This record gives sequence, C-alpha cells and structure tokens, in this order.
Amino acid sequence: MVSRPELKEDTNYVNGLAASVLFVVLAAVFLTASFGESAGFPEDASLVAGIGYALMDLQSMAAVSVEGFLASFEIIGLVLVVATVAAVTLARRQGDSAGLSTALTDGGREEPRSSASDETEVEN
Amino acid sequence: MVGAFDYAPAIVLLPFLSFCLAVGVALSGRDLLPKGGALPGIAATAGSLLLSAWVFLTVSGGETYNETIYTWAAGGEATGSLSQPLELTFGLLLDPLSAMMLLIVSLVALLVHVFSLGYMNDEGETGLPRYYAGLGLFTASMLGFVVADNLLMAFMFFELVGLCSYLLIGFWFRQAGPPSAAKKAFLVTRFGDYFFLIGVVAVFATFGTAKFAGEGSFPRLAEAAIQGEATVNTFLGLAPTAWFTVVGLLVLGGVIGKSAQFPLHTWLPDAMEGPTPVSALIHAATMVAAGVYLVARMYGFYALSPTAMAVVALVGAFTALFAATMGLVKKEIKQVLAYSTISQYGYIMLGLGAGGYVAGTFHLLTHAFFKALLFLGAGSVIIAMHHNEDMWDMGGLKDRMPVTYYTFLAGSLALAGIVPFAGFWSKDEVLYEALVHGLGTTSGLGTALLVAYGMGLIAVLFTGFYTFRMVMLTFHGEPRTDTAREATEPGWNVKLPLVVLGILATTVGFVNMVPVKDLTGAEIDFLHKWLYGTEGAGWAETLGTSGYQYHHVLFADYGAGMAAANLPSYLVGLLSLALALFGAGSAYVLYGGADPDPYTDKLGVVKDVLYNNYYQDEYQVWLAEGVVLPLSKAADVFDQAVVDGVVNGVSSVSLFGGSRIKRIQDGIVTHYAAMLTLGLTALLVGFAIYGGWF
Amino acid sequence: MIIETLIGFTFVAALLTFLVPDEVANRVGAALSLVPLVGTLWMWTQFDGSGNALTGGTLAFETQFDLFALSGYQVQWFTGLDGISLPLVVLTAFLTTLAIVSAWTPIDSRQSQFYGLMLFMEANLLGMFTALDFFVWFVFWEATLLPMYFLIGVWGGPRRKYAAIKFFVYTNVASLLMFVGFVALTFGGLGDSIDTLSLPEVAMALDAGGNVSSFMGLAPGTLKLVAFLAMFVGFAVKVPVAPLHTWLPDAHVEAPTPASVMLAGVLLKMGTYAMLRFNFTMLPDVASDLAILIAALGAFSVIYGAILALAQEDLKRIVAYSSVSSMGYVLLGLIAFTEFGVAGATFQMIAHGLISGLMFMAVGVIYNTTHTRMVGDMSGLADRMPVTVGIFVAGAFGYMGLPLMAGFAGEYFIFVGSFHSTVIPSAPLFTAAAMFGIVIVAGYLLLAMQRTLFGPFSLDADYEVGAAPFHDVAPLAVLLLAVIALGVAPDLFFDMILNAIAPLVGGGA
Amino acid sequence: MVPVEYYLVLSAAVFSIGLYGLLTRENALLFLMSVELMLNAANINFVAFSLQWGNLTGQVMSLFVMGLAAAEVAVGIGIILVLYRNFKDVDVTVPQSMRW
Repeated sequence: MVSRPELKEDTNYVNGLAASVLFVVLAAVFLTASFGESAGFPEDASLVAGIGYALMDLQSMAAVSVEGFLASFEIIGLVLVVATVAAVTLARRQGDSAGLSTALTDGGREEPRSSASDETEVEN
Repeated sequence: MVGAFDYAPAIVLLPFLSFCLAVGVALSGRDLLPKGGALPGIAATAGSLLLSAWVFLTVSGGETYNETIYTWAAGGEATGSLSQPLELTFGLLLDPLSAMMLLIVSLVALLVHVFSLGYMNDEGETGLPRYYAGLGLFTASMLGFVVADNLLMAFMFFELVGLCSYLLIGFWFRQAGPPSAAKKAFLVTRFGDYFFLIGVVAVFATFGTAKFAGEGSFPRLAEAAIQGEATVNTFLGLAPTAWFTVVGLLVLGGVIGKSAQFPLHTWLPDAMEGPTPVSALIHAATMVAAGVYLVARMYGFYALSPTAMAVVALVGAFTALFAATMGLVKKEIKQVLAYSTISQYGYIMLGLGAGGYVAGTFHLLTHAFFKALLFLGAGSVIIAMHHNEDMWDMGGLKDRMPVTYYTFLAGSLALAGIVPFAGFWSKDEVLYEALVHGLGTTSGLGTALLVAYGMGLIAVLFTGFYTFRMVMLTFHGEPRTDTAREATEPGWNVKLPLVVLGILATTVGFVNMVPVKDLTGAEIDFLHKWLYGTEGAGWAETLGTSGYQYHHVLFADYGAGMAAANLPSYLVGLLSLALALFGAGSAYVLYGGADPDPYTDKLGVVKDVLYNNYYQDEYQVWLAEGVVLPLSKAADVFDQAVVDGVVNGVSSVSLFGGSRIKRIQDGIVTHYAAMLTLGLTALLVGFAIYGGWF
Repeated sequence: MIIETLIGFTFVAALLTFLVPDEVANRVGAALSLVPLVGTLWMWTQFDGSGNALTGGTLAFETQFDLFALSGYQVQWFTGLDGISLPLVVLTAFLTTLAIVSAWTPIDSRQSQFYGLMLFMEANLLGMFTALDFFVWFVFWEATLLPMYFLIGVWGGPRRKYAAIKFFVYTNVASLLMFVGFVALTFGGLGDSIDTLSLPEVAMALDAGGNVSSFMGLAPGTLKLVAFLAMFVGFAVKVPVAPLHTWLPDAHVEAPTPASVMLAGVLLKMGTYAMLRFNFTMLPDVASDLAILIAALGAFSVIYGAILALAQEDLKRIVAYSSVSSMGYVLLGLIAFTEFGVAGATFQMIAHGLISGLMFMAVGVIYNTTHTRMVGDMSGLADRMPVTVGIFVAGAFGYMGLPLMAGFAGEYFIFVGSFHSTVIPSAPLFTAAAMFGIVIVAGYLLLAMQRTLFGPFSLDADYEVGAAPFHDVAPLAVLLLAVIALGVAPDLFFDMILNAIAPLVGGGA
Repeated sequence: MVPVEYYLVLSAAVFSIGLYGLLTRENALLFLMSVELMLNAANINFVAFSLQWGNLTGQVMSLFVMGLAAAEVAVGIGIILVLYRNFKDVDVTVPQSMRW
C-alpha cells in the first residue's frame, strides 16, 4: 500500500486523437491566415512600468497604449481570496471541527477514521 | 280596415301557444290542466279553423295576401349576376291553394285533437302534456309550412314537422319499437331533405330569392330566364333549362322523402308505431301531404321542365302501383292504410306530374279527408280491440260498432274510387289528365305519361281489392276472437270526428265533378275555378300562382311543352270505375263469407315478397348496418391506428430517441471533454469552409 | 378601458377564487364570473364599431398604447372589438359562467383551484379575442393552454395524463409552427414597412401589396405561401381539421364536463377565429390559390368526423367527433369568400359553441347520475330524468340543424355562401358533399338517443337514477334558450358580423 | 521579427498538449496540470498579440490569467480532495453518478 496517490498509466490514447486533430486544424487555420507586419513596441519604453500603470488606472502615464484595469485588478484579488476560502472549505472534512491542518498536511494519506466520519455526520 | 289577413299569423301562433302551455305543464310535472292539455289544443285548433275559414272566405272574395313579415337575415351585397342582395325572410302567402290547405289542416287537426280525447285520455295514457305539446307544435309548424311565402321558410317548417313526427311516433318511448321507428322516419326523410336543402340553397344562389309568388318570385324569374328576359346565376356550366331541372329534382328529393314516395317510402309503414290519431293527422292527412303540396306550391317552376314533370309523374305512378301491391297482403289494419297512403300520394304526384294541377290538388283535398277518416276509424276499431291491430283477429264488428262501420265504409268507398264518393272524382281526374296529356304530348314526356297512366290504372284495381279486403276482414263475417265479440263502440269524442269526416268523404268530391260537367255542360267544376281565378286579372295576375299561369307554362314551348288530346272524361272515368268495382267485388267475393280464408297465402313466393315489402326495408337496413356502420368502424380503426398512430408514433419516436441520446451524458468527465474538443474542431472546420479561411 | 377592466378583474377574480376555501369556491367562482358576463353583455348593447378591425374599421372600446420596443418593432397594448370578436367575447363570458355552474356537481375536490383556473382561462380567452397586437395576442393565446392542461390533467378521467400532455404538446407544437410562419412573414417579408406588430398594421401592409420582400432565399410569393401554410396548419390543429384532430376526442373524453364545455365551446373557436384573422384576412390571395385544397379539407372534416362519430360508443366521443364535423363547415364557409360564407362561418362558431356546450353539459348531467357514458350501458333514461332528456333531445336536434335553432342558421348561411363561391372551383359540388354531413349527424345522434334515452329503462351500474338537481339543469335550459333565440333571430349577431366581414369578401376572387 | 503565426502555432501546440493530457489521463492531478498548460497557451496568445498590435493590454491580461489560474488550482485541489475523500481515488472516471 502506497502512502501517496499514484499516477495511473491507463492512458486513453483514442481520446487523445481528438486533441491531435484539433491541433492540425488550428495550425492549418493559423498558418493560412496572414496578420501582416507586427507593430512592436518602442525601443525605449518600459513595458513593466506600463503594466503597473495600467493596473492602477494610470494609463496616461504609460509609454505604450493600454487600458485601465483597476477594477479588474481588484476583482481578481477578491476572486483569489474567494478561491482560497473555497479551497479551504472544500478541503475541510465535513464534521471535522479540528480544522484543516490534517487535510492540508497529510499528503493525501489514507484517512483512518473515514468510516467513523460517516457516523459523525449522522450525529451532527 | 282590419281584415282576415291581419289575423292570419294567429292561425300559426295559436297552436304554438298551446304547445308552449303544454310544455310548461309538462315541465311543472303536475297535472295543472284538465284533460292533460287537450283543451288548450282543441281551443287553439278551433281558433285556427275559424280564422282559416275567415281567410278562406276573404280569398273567395278575390283578395290575396303575399307579404314579408319578418326578415330573418339579410345580406349586404349582390351575388354573381343578380341585382339584389340575398334576403332570408318569413312571410305569408295566402292564395286559394294555401287557403284551401289551411282549412284542411286546421280541420283535421281539430278533429284529431277531439279524437285524441277518446284515444289517449280515455285510455288512461300517461305523458299526455307531452302528447298535446307535440300535436300543438305539429299543427303550428304545418300551418306555418302551408302559409310560407318562400322556399326557405317552407323548408324550415318542413323540418319542424319532421321533428314533431319524430316526437310523436316515439311517443311510447318506453317500448323498443317506437323509438326505432321514429329514428327511421326522421332519418329517411332527412335523407330526402338533404337534397331539398341543396335545392333551397341552389334556388337562393340562382335567383337570389325564394319567393313563391308575385313579382320577382323564382318561378317567374326562371320563366323569364329561359326566355332570355332575365339573368340568373347558373352553376356547373349548365344552361338555364338544365340547371332548373337539376334544382327541381333536388327539391323533389325532399318531396319524395316527406310524401313517402319510392324509394324513400319505407319509413311510413313503420311510423304506424305512433298513436293512431297521430297517424291520421301526420302520416295521412297533413305532413305527408307537405311534400306534394310543395310541388303544387312551386308548380310554376316544375312546369318549366319536361324532365322534372316526367320524373314526378313516373315516381308517383310507380309508387301508386308498388305500394298498392304491398297493401294487398298486410295483416294489420294500420299497415294496409299506410300502404294505401303511400299509394294515394303516388296518385297525387302522378296528377301533378301529368300537368293536372287541379287534379292533383283535388286528390290531395279528398284524400286528406277520407284517409284521416279511415285512420280514425281504424283507431276506433283499435280501441275496441284493445290495441290489437291484426285484422284476422277481428271480423263482425259491423254490428257492434255501426257508426264506425258506416263512416269507415264511406271512407273505403272513397279510397277505392267508387262513384259518387270523393275519391272517385279526384282519382278519376288524375288518371284522365295523365291520359290526355300522355296522348297529346309528342315528346318523351308523352310516353312517360302514358306509362304512368298504365301503372295508375292497374293500381286502381289493387286499391279496390285491398280496401275491401280490409273492410270485409274487419267488419264482416263472424268475430274471430273474444275481443272482437265483446267490442263496444267508443264515446262521442271518437264518433263525432268520424261522422264529420264521413260526411266530408262522401261529399267533398262534389266540388269538382268534371265528368258531370262534360256530360251536362253545367259549370260545376268549382275547385277548378277556385284555383284558376280570373285570367289576366286579380290575384291570378299579381301572384302568378293560378292554374292559368301553370297551364300557360305547361303548354309553352319553353316550358314542359305539353299538349292535350281530346277525350271525353266520363269514358276514362268509366274505365277506372269498372276496374275499381272489379277489385272491390273480387275482395267481396273472396272475403265476404262468414269465415274467410287467407287467400293471399296461395300466392306463395309472390306473397312473401309482397309481405316483406319487396325487401325494401332489408336493403335499406343493409345499407345502414351492412355498409355505413362497418365503414364507420373501419374509419374509426383507421383513425385510431393510422391518424392517431402517426401522432403517437411521433411521440414514441421522440421518447425513444431521447432515451437513447441521453446516454451520451455518461458521467465520465473525459468523454465530455472529448466531445467538447470534437465539437470545437467541427465548428472550426465548418467556419473555415464556410468562411473560406483555407 | 372597459375591456382591460374586465380582463384585469377576471384575473383578480381567478386569484381570489384560488384563495377562498373549497367549500365556498363554487359560489364565489360563479358570482365572480357574472361580472365579466354582465360586462360583455353591456358591451354588446353599447357596441358601436363598424367595419373589420384589421382593415381599418372603427373599433369599439379601443385602447392603444406602447409597451416596449422589440428589435425595432413597437409592442403595444392594443385591444378593441369589431363585429367578429364581440360575439366571441360574449360567448366566452356566457359559457364560462354556465360551465362554472355545471361544475358544481361533478367537481368534488380542489374546488377553489378548479374555479380559479376556469376564471384564469376566461381572462386569457377574453384577452385573446380582444387583443389586436400580435405580441399580446400571442401571450394570451399560449396562456389559455395552461389552465386547460391543468383542468384535464388534475380533474380528468383515468387517462388524464396522457390526454393532457397530448393536448398540450400537440397544440403547442402547432402554435410554434404558426409563430414561425407569422414571424417569417412580418419580420422577414415585411421588414421595415411596418414598425409595430399590431395586426391591423400588418394586415394593411400586406393588403397594400408588393411590399413583401424575399427572405432566406424565398421569393415573396413563396414566402407568403410558406407563411400561410405554417399558420394554417398551426390553426388547423386547434380547430381541429381532420386529419389533425386526434387530440380532441382524447382530451374531451378525459376532461371534466366543464372543461369539455370550454374546450368545445370556446377553445376550438380560437383556431377558426385566428384563421379568419390571419390567413383569410392577411393573405386572401394565397387562400384563394389554395381554395380547392382548403374546401376539400373542410368537406373531408365534415364527412370524416361524422362517420367517426357514428362508430363511437362513448357519448362524449360522439359529441367530440361531431365537433370535428361541425368545425369543417366553418372552414368551408371561410374559404368561400362570400358574404354569407364568411359571416355564416363566424356565426357557426357561436352557434356551435352554444350547441356543443349544451351537448357536453347534457352528457355530463347524465354522467353525474349514471356514472357511465357508454351507449351500451344504459337505456331508457327518459323514464327517469325526463327534463334532462328533453333538453338533450332538443340539443341534439339543434346539432342536426333543426330550423329556428342556431345551428341551422349557421349551417344554412355557410351553404348558401359556399354554393355560389367563385373562389372554390365547382363550389356547388363541394357544398353538396359537405352538406351530406347533415344526414350522418342525424344518423349517429338519433341512433345514440334511441339506444340510451329511449326503450325500457336499464343501467349496467348500481346507481339510483333520479332527476338531476336544479343547478345541473338550469345551465342546460339557459343554453337551449340561447340556441333558440339565435336561431329565431340570427340578427342578434349576424348583422354586426356581416358588417365586419364585408371588407374581406371577394378579396380572394 | 518573428511572425505572429509562429507564436500562434506554438500556442496551439501547447494547448493541444494540454488537451491531450486532459483527454488521455484519468488522474485528477494531471488534469490540473493539463489545464495549466492550456491556460498558458492562452497567455502565449495574449503576449503575442500584444506585440503584434503594440498594445500592452494583452500582457496585462496574461497577468490576470495567471491570477485566475492560481484561483483555479486552489479550487481544483479542493475538489480533488473531496473527490478523494468520497471515492478513495483521484480517478476522474470513477464518479459517474451524475449521468442521465
């Protein structure tokens, strides 16, 4: 009995064909399309600074044209927090009042009290 | 000045009022009226009779009435080549023909109401309000039909009398027979009315009006159209004459159904399941007369078409002969009378078809009285026999019920056509008209009339025979059952109508003694003058419903194209009288003994055929039960299996398809992802090809 | 605003009835349904419209205001009455009240919901017959299905679920087809030449002619044909025209009596009403091109329905199939494009609504007492329930087209109208063929009456059969009186109908 | 300069590799990894087009994609834990109760 999840090797290659087909189609589409010469960036412009300005809605100060993303920036921050909370919530064992320490740190070890956890569920 | 015509609507409304009263009583479920509603009915019909008499007198004075009194529905725009929009109206047409018919109907109705006191009330029947309601509604509808001034109104009341006939035949609805007979009566006449209705619709579509008489009436329009003086719509690419023939024959369908002519006569014998007074009123004197009355009413239209005239005459003559043969072998008294009714209406049709407008009308008049008399007489016998109608169970009633016997005898003599009783004069005139017009006319119509005359003449022989076979078996000889031995004559309310009708059956023929006129030159053809009016003046001119007008059209090139041979009427009369006497005499000889044998049994197969009415009922029942019902069952199976099967099939296919396709959603994430991938690929390829990316 | 008030009131009444306790729901429902009845009768007396609503006639009680815009088309609240819709509105209110009273005996569970649904249906029907904006009309049109679905599905007979789903799916698919047809015609064909979805505007734009553009590769003529066929088939299911009729007998047999009354009396008329409004008013030229087909369908429905009725053993099925037959006459009258044909067809809608309602109610009363509807299970009922049987007989004769009853008037007008139609080829032959229905209808009704009502009394069930209660018989009597009144004086409605259809006739010729 | 088509083909390749992994593997953790590849394929596109049009928006977007990827992984790992707890396995083909 291994103590960690094993990587299964029962690969399903038939399904994979679909991905290959998609690649062929995409490649064919891209290679037959023509986009013309790329515009590129000014030699001396600081792209990283531009990104920073864009995130703070200070796009007028950026050297390269960009839109403001302050709202999106804040929202993505919120989403990250929510995702973290969601992850923690999901990872918590139901009825486990001890918190999430075990779930996060046991490396996916077999849970010895798994059958008992059903009972706790009923009790709660 | 308030005259008879102002009160004419009351002729119709009075019996209707009695109907409403009786219905109200029937609904209340209590015995509110004495005699179960008979008295209002008697009062109403007596009132109608008085008013009819007043109208009759007024019409005798040369006045007529032809007015619209109620517009039922009216269109807004003219159709086809017509100038006027359609108007569907109710109105009164009071001319000599309708005045005469009013008298007949209201008189017989009154007498039958009185008779019903004896036949229904005294016998302790239940449901009398219903009975008198039916009689009242019938009388009202019949009178409404008689005074109708247009074909649509006539059709409406024609149907209503059919309803009343249905209700009254089925009066004893708790038994199995009457409802079935009622159904058959309505259904068979409905089959005829189907053609009639097409005819009514066609008349409206053709002429834009269905008025019988006066300026712009459809017979006049038709006459003008044939002469090219008026434009009407014709259909199906037919010329006016041909189209009018078609329309006339369509209307004739209703006539054949209602007047029980071949091949739609089968309902009438069955209709004898109803109470006998009803048989007398509806199935002998009046409703059955509605058909032939209609032909007389629109005679100007029929007279335009030689084909229609020939069909009318041939149908009539064939029916007269055909029904008479069946009457020869019947056992039940009402059955004999029923077949004789069919036969006699055949004579009326023959008379009308042969160009004898007066003759046909005359026979209608006399027949109404003597046949009502015979039915009421039979009713009296049936009361005495405790509702046993088999003549072989009777016999010897002559002495037990003399009033019934003598009146019945008068009616029988009239029916057989023995001089000087009413039927002789009218039947003789019918045959005379058929013969002279048959001999005179050169076209195919002439031949048809001669054939018809031949059939009519043979039927005279049979009529005499079956009439006196009936009289002999019923009244003469020894009583063959205990009931017959103990029979007693019913009360005054039975005898009074019998006596009144007996007198009429004896004398009413005197109103039109054409042979006597021919012999003596005395101007005694009163009915003829009554129906002809004054040529080119008065109502004969304005209404166009006089004998002169009809005569003119019949003999015109554009009309039926008849011509008359020159024959003395008394010679023809003598011939038919001799035949009638021979028939009656042989019946007397065969059945006159004390205990007659059933001689007709000796006819063997012929008797079976006759007794079973030439299997006419069988084939009609077979048509209904052997063809139509299986057809409808097959249609039902088809409907359920195929039509509904397709519907349910669509549903099943959808359900089955869904149950299969849903299995794509198998719960394995990888498969979903693969499908997404394939879908995206397919979409891309699709766009690429459609958008020309490659 | 009287129309809106009535519709609004009826919706509120439906809600109220839904909320009252079951024990009083029957009386509350009946009382509340009197308000729209009185209102419509008042509108009848005050009716001052003239002409056809769709061809620019003067509307009575008109209301029109904008609701919202739908991709460039203005959706309006647009209601009003002309001579075609007013009789149908009166019929709806009249029959609803009577149907509610007739429900007192048979409905013995969930009464408040039942009567609430009846009123809800009435409100939608009133809206459907008065709305003149397609969007609003369509909402009402679809919403009438809903209460009927529940009425059949909850209070119906043993196979109610099958019948309810069949009814709903069949007619709803048909509505979809009709919707596609109309939308293709207006959005695709008329395009920018209209800026609202009001039916008069669409009709007049189509009537102006020449402004239908091609759409999705369909030439204008083809587009009109396709739209006509889609709408025709959609409405034909509702009518129903054979062979699209099979939902009807199942629905009727399973539906409780009051629902049958509404279904036969009013809901079937939605099909012919819409046909008249859409197909025959908006696309008369297409209709007259297809006249021979439509007339043949009409005649076929008449005969086929009647022959099927002859084969039935269930009284309700008999009446249901005879409805197919009677509605065939309406189709024949509509396609005639003559004054009497179209007006007669409209009149026949009213007449048939009353008479079939009467017949279904009478069958229902018999069923309440005998608990069977099979012809073979009983006979001689006239002995036990004379008044009911009397009215049944009268109603049956009305169905057979007895003169001086409404059915005869409607049928006769149609026959006269279609006989001289110039649109139908060989019109007399088609008319004569359809008229044969009057013989078959007499056949099956008389046969059924003979077997059930007359003869010696017997009943294959252990029930005490006595006279029906007053509130069962009263609606029958009222209906019978209405039938006779309309038969004696068809001008009560016929005048205004004539006036309203006058702009349509000859349109196809 | 490198034409944008090459970047696109590269991104398509990366995307297809991710998709290939998604389709062929049954291990939920490998799923997450594959999804990460696919997201990065998108990022390549963003950056490539940012260069193509001379506009920084694409690059900002790629930052957001990274942020979202982090969130996705957090939630994804949580789901995998639940999966493991309920099925004692991280094979995505095992849970099949949410079918027809």
